[in-house]
Amino acid sequence: MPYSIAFQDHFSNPRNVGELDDATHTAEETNPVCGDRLRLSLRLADNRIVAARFLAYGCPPTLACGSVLTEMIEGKTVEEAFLITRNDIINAIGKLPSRKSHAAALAFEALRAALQAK
Amino acid sequence: MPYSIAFQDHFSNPRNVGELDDATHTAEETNPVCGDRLRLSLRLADNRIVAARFLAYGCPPTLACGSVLTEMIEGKTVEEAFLITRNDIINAIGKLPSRKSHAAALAFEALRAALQAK
Amino acid sequence: MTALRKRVYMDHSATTPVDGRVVEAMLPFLTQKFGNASSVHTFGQEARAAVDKARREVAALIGARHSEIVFTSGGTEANNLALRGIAETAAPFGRHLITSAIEHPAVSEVCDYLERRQGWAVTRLPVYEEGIVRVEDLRAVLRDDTTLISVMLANNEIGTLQPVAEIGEFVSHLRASGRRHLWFHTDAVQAAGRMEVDVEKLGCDLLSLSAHKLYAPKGTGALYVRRGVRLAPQTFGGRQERERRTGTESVANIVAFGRAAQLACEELEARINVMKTLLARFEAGVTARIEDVVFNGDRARRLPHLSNISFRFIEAEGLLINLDLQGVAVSTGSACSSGSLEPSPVIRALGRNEELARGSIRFSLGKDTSEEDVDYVLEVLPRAVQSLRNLSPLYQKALTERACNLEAQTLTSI
Amino acid sequence: MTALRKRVYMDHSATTPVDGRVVEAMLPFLTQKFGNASSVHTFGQEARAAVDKARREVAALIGARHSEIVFTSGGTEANNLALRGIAETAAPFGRHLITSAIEHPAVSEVCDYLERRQGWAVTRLPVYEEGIVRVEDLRAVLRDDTTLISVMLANNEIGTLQPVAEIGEFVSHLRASGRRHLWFHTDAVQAAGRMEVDVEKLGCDLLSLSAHKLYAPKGTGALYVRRGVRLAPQTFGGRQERERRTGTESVANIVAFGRAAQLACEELEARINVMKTLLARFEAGVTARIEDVVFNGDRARRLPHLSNISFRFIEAEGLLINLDLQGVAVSTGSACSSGSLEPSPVIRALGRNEELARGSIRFSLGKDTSEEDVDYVLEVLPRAVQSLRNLSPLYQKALTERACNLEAQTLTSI
Ligand SMILES: Cc1ncc(COP(=O)(O)O)c(C=O)c1O
Ligand SMILES: Cc1ncc(COP(=O)(O)O)c(C=O)c1O
Ligand code: FES
Ligand code: FES
Repeated sequence: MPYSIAFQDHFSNPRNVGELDDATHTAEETNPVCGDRLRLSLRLADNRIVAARFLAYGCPPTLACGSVLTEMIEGKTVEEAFLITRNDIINAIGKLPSRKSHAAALAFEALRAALQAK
Repeated sequence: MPYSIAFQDHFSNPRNVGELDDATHTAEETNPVCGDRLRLSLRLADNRIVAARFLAYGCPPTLACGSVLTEMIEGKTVEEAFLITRNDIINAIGKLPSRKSHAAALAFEALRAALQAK
Repeated sequence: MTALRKRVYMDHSATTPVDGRVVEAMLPFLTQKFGNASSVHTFGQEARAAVDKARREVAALIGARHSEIVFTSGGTEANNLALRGIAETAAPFGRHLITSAIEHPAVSEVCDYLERRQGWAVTRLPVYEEGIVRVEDLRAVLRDDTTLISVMLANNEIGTLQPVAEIGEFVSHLRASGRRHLWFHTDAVQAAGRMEVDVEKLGCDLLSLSAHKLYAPKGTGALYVRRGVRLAPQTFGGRQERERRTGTESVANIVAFGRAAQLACEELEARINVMKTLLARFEAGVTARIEDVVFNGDRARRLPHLSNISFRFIEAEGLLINLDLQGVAVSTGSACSSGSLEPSPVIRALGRNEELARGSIRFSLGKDTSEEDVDYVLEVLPRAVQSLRNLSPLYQKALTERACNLEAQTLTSI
Repeated sequence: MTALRKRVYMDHSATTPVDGRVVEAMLPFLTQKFGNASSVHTFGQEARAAVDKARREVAALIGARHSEIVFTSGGTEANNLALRGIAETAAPFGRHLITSAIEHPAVSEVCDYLERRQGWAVTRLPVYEEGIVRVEDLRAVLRDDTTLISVMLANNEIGTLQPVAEIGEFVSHLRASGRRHLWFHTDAVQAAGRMEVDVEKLGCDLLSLSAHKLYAPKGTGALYVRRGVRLAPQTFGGRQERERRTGTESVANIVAFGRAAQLACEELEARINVMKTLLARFEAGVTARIEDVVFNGDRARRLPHLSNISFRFIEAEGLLINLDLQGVAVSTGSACSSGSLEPSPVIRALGRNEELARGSIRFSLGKDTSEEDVDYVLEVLPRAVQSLRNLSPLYQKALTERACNLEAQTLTSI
């Protein structure tokens, strides 16, 4: 198993799977090279992310990054969420093989897109 | 061990080693390619080989062929000795690796040379 | 999940465990009879005799003469040696070669190299939805300067059998009509030990084998080179293997390969029966329990042990990891191309779209796979697929669409 | 000769038995942890981790980084890969290579091939009576288009050490003065495990190793490739070994190689001491008991385990067979050139005449050779030599001549 314990945990028991019926912000990003997809739906209230859900299609890192991202952002303000970097996501998942680090980039882009979506 | 039992026997216990003090016919042949040598000394009496001795320098087949040859010819008439072929020598020693069959040729030539020597 | 988690190995096309009887055969050649087979003394001759015995055993597996077997460091080297060795001999007579679109990289990448660096023209035959080349295509693309044909006997990802005997027959006809400079190689690495392989019936000039697909250790293989075929050696420095392949013989591994070949011969029918029965059980179970699956490759003309299945809406590596966490070992594409981002070129060659190509998993059974193993996989696989689908935006979209269609249908049918 | 004949193996330069501890280390990777190191699942990752561990162990043996080790199918492939891989990279910058006159065929025959087929000019440095190249000769023959130097660390037939560190230093000087396209390879197959080998001290860019000279199985080796050196791969089809060498990794053998390297590191000093002491005993015994012997190769600058001795008036193969019949295994020249009719080119390169070249035997001790073994050989060897001399016309002639000389001397001295 090339992946960390944290990774395996998120992969085996993904958090916040699905879609929010009452989402205020949603976005679906696709990596044009490998075709991986991440769909994020958020409910914002008082400038704060009060709920987050994800759906993902692609390699294990993409799935795990989706899961960890929703955990990272729930409860954060929009400004705090904007401060999250690709590396924060990688660290939260406990390092990725370098050829898979673009999975964290996809999660990052999906978050930006969702936050900026109307 | 790539060699037959008969071969090993002749190689380990070579017969008729040495030189006859009272030889009537002697010859020493050298293979010009590999440099192996076979020296044969015979005592002929009444057209019959009554004693044969050999010395040899070279690969094991040359040594063994020398030994087996002296055994084959002792007691034979000159005419009988002339009938001996390379293959007879090889058979007596129990087959040789093909790249070494020229050792039997050396023994054969030494016999011819000795019989024709004066 | 208990502490002693069940482990089921369903990746026998990647490699196989070494058979206990094979280990037993090879052990003495590590510690007691450890001579170098090129040494003249008794230690060396013991090793030489063992290598020769193994050569006869491997030859017997494919109906060849022992002098036609060249031991190599594996299937990869056998393929490289075959193609590069013949290419060197053949080049003066023409530089066109024909191969299939679904060869193992150890063939296809040598072809690429010959094309890119050595001035060869390469024609890659299509395999259609069934994953099998057509002899009429081969006839059609044959050129005056075609000197080399390389088509595998059985594919490593989808298990389909290629019409090698028919190609061999075609090559014989060409020869009979005076064509002298044409050589035919087949990669039988996946086929050997899983179906009858007979070089006479196949009519090939060269054939590659790998020991580790036959319950012998990794790092040993063989190339069959038909008597009279001149192969240019690709390494130098030693008189081993009649100067066709140099280097101190891997005696213990070669002995193991021989013993494994012998067992494969003896037990072939029994092994095929076991694998066929279990594969049928497996495939029936998958069909019954999982929706939206596509079986890849011809349903009839294929190896008895391998199932390649595309699971819609999900990506194979996630499924592989999920199954692995539950003790089940399977693979995506060929082991050696794992790590690439590209979906399997073999599945793409069948005309499957990218989603199906990315969602394909190879299950490959072995001679010691049990019904219990299959049933365990049938228990965990549907759950694994479902949990990944629950995550998949593609699946959610499909569900929504289907619900709409259903509604629409219900509406129209009123 | 009793039924349980004593057997003494004195041919450790040809190959060594696998150490029991090495067998123990490798066995689990045949039957339980049998995965393909390229597989993503747990079976594969176990194998991958084991290969990586072995890579670190082999790297440690020679003071290299693990990423600089490329596993191969043996020393022969390592040499071929080094020379052909660099030749491909180097050719655009110049096609002159310098090597020694006493390289193993796996180097010398690749050089011959490059000369004959690839347009390279090859300079073979002489080794003089001591069997050692001189750095001043190398300096003298260096050309502007010299791009490759290959000089072995220790010779396999006579055990002499070559001035590799000095050559490495010279190469560094050239680099420091702006020469960029020059690569230096050394074949350390015989040296490793018998002397300290450190790529930094040697200053080489590439270095070859073979597992079976180190108490690991035959059929595995390694090439050290200094970081930054671009080697053109010589086989295709797989992503293994960072694409420098393809083919499914021979996991069990690689694990064995790693363990053997580790043991060689730990026990190096002790092994050297044992072998040196026993070799001295052996050589003293030979000198005391047998006349007309010539020791080949420099007496000081050599490996601790090897004695190459020419016995005048007799031919080595006969002696080898005679000894073998008494259970003693030795060799003439290198195992891989046995079977040729030519007397050893290495001994000829020392300037010895044909008789001495044909009469040379290599005795090579191992880490487990005992005093008893040496004494047994000292018991049977003099008899064996004498019985062959008794057969030899050259010896009889010499005896006669000596008798005459003695008589003549006696006459003159009256
Ligand atoms: C069809 C095919 N050819 C060649 C090979 C390569 O053989 P090896 O693993 O012995 O290098 C494989 C194994 O992966 C294979 O499946
Ligand atoms: C100096 C030297 N180089 C290379 C080799 C070849 O190594 P291998 O036997 O692993 O092919 C040998 C072994 O015979 C050797 O002694
Ligand atoms: S393969 Fe590209 S993010 Fe997964
Ligand atoms: S090597 Fe020529 S006869 Fe012995």
